[in-house]
Amino acid sequence: MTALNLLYTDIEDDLRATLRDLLADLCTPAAVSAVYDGDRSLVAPLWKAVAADLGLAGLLVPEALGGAGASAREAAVVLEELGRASAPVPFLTSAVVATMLLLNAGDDLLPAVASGERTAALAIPLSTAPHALLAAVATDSQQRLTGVVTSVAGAAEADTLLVPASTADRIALYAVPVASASVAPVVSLDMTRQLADVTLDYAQGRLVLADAEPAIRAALRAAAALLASEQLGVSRWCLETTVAYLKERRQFGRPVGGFQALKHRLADLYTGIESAAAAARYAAAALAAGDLDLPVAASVAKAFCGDLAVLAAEEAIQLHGGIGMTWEYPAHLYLKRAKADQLALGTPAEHRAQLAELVDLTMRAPGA
Amino acid sequence: MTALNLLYTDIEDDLRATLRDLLADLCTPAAVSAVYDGDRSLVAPLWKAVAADLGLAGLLVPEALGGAGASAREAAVVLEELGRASAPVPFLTSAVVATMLLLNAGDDLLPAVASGERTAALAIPLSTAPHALLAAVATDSQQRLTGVVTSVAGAAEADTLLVPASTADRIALYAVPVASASVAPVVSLDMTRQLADVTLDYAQGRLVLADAEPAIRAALRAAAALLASEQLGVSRWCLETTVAYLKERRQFGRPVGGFQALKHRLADLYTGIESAAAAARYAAAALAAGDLDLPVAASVAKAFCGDLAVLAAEEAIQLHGGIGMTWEYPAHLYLKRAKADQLALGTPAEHRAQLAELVDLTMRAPGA
Amino acid sequence: MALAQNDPAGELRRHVAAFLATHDPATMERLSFLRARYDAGLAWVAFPSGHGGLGLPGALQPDLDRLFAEAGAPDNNPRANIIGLGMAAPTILAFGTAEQKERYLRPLWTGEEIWCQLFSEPGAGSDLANVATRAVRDGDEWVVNGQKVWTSSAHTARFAILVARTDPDLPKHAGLTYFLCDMADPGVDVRPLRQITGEAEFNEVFLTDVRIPDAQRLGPEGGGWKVANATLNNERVAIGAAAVRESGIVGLVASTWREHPELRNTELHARLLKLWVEAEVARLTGQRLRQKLALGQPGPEGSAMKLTFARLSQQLTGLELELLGEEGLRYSDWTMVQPETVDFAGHDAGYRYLRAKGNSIEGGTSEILRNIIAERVLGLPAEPRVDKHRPWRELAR
Amino acid sequence: MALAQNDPAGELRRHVAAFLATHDPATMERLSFLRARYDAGLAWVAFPSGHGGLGLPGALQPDLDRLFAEAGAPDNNPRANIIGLGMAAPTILAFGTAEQKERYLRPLWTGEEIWCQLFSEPGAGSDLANVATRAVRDGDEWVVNGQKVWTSSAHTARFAILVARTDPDLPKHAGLTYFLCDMADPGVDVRPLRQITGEAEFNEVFLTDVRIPDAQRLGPEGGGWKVANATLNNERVAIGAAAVRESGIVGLVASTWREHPELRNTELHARLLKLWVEAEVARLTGQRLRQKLALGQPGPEGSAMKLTFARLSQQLTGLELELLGEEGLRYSDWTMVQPETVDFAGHDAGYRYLRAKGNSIEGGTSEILRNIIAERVLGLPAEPRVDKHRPWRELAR
Repeated sequence: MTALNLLYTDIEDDLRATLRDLLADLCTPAAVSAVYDGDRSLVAPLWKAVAADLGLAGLLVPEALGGAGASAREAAVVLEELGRASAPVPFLTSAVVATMLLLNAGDDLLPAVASGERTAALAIPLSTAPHALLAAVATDSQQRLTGVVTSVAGAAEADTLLVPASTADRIALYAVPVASASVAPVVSLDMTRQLADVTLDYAQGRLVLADAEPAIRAALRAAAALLASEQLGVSRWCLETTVAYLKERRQFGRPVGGFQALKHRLADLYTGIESAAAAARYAAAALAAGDLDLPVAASVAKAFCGDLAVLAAEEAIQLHGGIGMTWEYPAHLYLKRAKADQLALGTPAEHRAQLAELVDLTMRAPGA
Repeated sequence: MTALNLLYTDIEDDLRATLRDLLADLCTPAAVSAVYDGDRSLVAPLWKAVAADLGLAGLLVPEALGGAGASAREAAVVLEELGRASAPVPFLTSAVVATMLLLNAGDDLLPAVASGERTAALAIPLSTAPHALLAAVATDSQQRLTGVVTSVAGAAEADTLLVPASTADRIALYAVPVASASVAPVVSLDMTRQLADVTLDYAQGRLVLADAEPAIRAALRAAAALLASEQLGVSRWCLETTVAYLKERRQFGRPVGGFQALKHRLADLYTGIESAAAAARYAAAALAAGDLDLPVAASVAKAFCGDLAVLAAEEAIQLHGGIGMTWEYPAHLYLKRAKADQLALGTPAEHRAQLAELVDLTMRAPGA
Repeated sequence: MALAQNDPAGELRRHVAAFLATHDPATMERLSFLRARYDAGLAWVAFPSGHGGLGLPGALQPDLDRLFAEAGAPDNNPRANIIGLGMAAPTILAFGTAEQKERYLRPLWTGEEIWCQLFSEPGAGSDLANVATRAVRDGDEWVVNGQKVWTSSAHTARFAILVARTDPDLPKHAGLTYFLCDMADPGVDVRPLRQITGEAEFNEVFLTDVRIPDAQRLGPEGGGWKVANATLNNERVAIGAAAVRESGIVGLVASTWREHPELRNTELHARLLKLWVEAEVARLTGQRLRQKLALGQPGPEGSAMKLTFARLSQQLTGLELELLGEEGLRYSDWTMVQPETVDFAGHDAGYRYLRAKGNSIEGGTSEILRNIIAERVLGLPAEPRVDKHRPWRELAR
Repeated sequence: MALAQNDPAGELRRHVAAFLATHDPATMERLSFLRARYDAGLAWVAFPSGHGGLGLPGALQPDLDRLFAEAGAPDNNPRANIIGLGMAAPTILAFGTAEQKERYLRPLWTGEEIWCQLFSEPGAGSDLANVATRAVRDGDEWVVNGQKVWTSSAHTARFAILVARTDPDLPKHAGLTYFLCDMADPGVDVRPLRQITGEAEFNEVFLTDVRIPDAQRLGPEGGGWKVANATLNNERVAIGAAAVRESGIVGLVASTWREHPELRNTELHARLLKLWVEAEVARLTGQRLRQKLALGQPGPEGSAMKLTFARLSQQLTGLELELLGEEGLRYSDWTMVQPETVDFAGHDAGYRYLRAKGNSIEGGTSEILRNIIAERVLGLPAEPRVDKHRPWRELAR
């Protein structure tokens, strides 16, 4: 348990710097805010720049298969930066979840997804925890799929949907072109990861994995482990922005940041964020290393960082005062992202309940 | 729900003033602290002064039966003051719990207990919640009682024990002279309400109530409702003492009480104590009025005030700094009392679980 | 008459009965009825005779309103004029001239004239005394220039209570004056201020050469700080707690729990119960506060009440979203609209969560309220102040 | 040699093997063995040659200790000399003269001489720079008078690190000097200080005309504040986190949960899991901090670590009592004893609960640590200070 490196490597620092520069240029708060009013003109060019130009769509794909051959550690750094910029791109859904499934299946679609040419999404409600009951549509003998999957993230940006479907005794995974499905965007709490309801009506699927449940759970677990890094990025933006604002903002003739009650709350937030960094790094490192402790690491990170990011965003709003409540100032984007991230891929409460099973701290009597 | 008076009446204010004066004279922190080292010379004279001289042993007993004919509201004020002084007297166990049981039974022992001449205690673990499983000893056909009851409060000060004992299909209540029982004092977290283990070995009992369970539960519920007022008194001592200390204590050339982070914590504590006052007063008023809402009122008050008193005592220790950790300074007496009170008569967690049943917020599905 | 003095509730009942005997709400035109009710002293029970009241204890107001409601009488739509009724009216009563009270109080109470509040500025939030909006004397008038923010109802209001700086050479608290500002003045420019929920519940108000007659000054020149504080104290006391168990947000969350067994989880159960207890205790605390106020024991507990209310509304709405899970990820509508009133129950859980964030900022931040409790109630030393005695003009901003 | 430089762990292993080849722990007398180990540079791996070390990375210390433990070698009983090893030694190394290092470090490391710390005073707790203990020069000696408090191991210590005021006419931080004080001096009076648990883990130390040779001054006259801060920084870094999951208090509470199904309750379950997660994250945070330190990236995160440690130990012990219920109402023993070491696991839950209250006070209160983080890490403005530049003598106390 002790050998994993919890720091950032030089390569990871370089990746962060490159991505942060790009996001500072392209992903302005005003452009992000516009997606709430239905102006999604930011999304496609930004995703192209991230996925194809920087090559991050193929981060987790081996070089032999056209990818960058990096690990979950680098993907975590990408998510930190995407969280920090509240960037509305389908990296988690396509470059992590869908890519892991395609890798698992050795599917032919992989190179196109890895290059950023195509974008894929797993058709499952964003709220699904890795250990929860999996939603699956119905299938018939001709691999035609019928059913509704609500609140799917990444579907609106995808050209291929990976759809779990019930067969006789298991869950299979099918690829369905979006053109064969009805994808209805949903007004979402976090419009930077907008959801869609997917309806399939005898849609023709192509079998990707016949026994897909383990792979789907592994992909969701990886996503939960890495979402903790996005939550860390959100938290860092909130702390840094609030500290900077409070150094400038004056009330009662003094910088507000000099008032001790606020200083202590920011110190506590800093303490929480340093802790979140350790949890998120450990989850990413355990995922990258294929460590057996991953289920614990992922649930610990998702539970801790999920609550912490919400706290960070709530403190940012409160300590900004009125300005933090305005549409014009970007703090609201982070509150919405933090709260939605907390609910995504299993709430902290669900992950702690799962930890009770993993570490033998259940409510049940032993042997019950 | 709205008609009950949540303020203090003039009579209650007078009672408080009288008792506070007496406690200031007799119940010094040094004398209280000495009980932890086995010097209990304070206890008997203090109890005589409170019970007999001030007549508080008979507070809840009608005047016709030799008591003061007051209500639970006045008993609550007494407990506030006893909590505030961390006074080691068996008021709750004898003048509330045992007295209510004797009143219920119309027992001949009542006048002696009401006058303070005799002291009684219910032989049940102090930790027992009003709705919990009741401990009961065994009985034989000749009303001889056999069994052990652990962690009984008030037993060491009592001359009569009221002992729940199992009969064929119910729980009966017997009176047993302490001389017939073995009462072994226990080293307790709160030595100002020291516990004892009671062992009965074919002890001859006198039947007080044949079907005693409803009366025992009612007495425990009353005790829980009123213990909230003791917890309020503990909380108020903690806040007032800490505020006074921090106005005097200087560090960095300023009174420590001027540092904003501490001011905000004390403001939050004040807010909590004002809330606790409303909860405790409501529970006392509901008890006094025989209001049907008493079960909710008692559990709300015991849960809220129990946690609040612990917070108040913990903040008092922390904000005093090192001096709060010393044996010499009285703060430790209040931490021990607050923590023991939290565990007494059902923890906050147990009372909240009970509330879930009372207000239809259980984990179970409806109808399950 | 000794009997009447000892039985104000009975006296009130008799007054209402006598009024209703000659004014039938079923047949009278609404506004005529309301005006007559005001003139009969049955508007604000605690206001003096001649200004809509009878000088009876304020605790009787709920009785009064209930008697009229039971008679099927129209009300004055109080939710549309919260600032007017809760803040402007008591301040005008306390500080206004006879002419001002005569002119403003009746149409305010009947709802004919809506009021708003022009206090906060971008540079004067918690530090309200720092207002930079200038009012310069010009004959019998004042000429006002500046920018105000967080103004609810500015787009529907006929008048505003306004604090402006009349002497920048005095220390910050001393150079302020309080005015009654006509919102129809051509120099008043109201712009909606969109907030976190997508709505624009508040406005920014730009004041450009707005002219206010000196007769609309409330209180003395330079006395604005004292008058404004009276207004704010009314605001904080007005935030009462609910009288009925499980009213408000806790009831919404409890209903969700009861109606959706499939969403339950032991951790959320524990958190719900803890908050349920705290909400019930807050309800009791509000009742106790009202009992104190009815006995004329007003205290600064209103600040504590508001602190608790803000914390609970935030924690409960946050919990509700975690309970809802997938449904919590969805939102009703981000379209910008200008609502007339704040309505937590009429929106989805996401809206409630976001809107509740304002509860600890509007009407005095929780941080300011903690300062007030620490200093005024507990008597702890005030913060070191560098800005209290120097001319406002010289302060760094 | 390039190989050795790139493989310090290998180099260390070779040194240890060579030492053990000529020093058999099974046959050597304990003290002789420890002295030889020190002289071989195998005591503190990061200390320089000649002072018990080899100048290798400090991250190798656990390896070094493990190698000796595996060889069955006696250790230096570090728990009996925590102040000496953790605070006095690095400060003497950093600020001591060659003679001082030569005289003190070896017997300190071997445990022949125990050290204690005479910093805190009744009037100088968080505000350490406010110490009033006076040291007055008298020829080649200093004469010290004053009262110290919160001194652990004072009754077993041979020496103390001491901060005293040598010039009251200078501002408070400037008039302090740091000394190495002989606890055998007849003017040193050690009295046990009983605390909340009933024990006397600490002492009060009264200094009456204690004479300290100037050769035992550490650092320059008036330089005591800088030296003392170096000591305190060592203290805070020394409070590390556990390397193994569920070690420490969380493991005790988890065991109680597992072994007592009859005590379980959904609320306590939720709280236990939340704290379990936080304790696991604290463990990882400690690991990450050690990895940073090993790379020479020390930061003020030690303060954050200590904050978390104190909060968790308090919340977990409080929860444990609630879980235990009836058993939590009982206590082991209030008798005053003077323990040699702090041992949470060896006592009952009530003791742990009470003792943990000190975790947020000793070694820098949590409030002071938050100030440090806010000002030194986040760069927020310092508190307004009135006491920094005036002569100490003139300050109100």
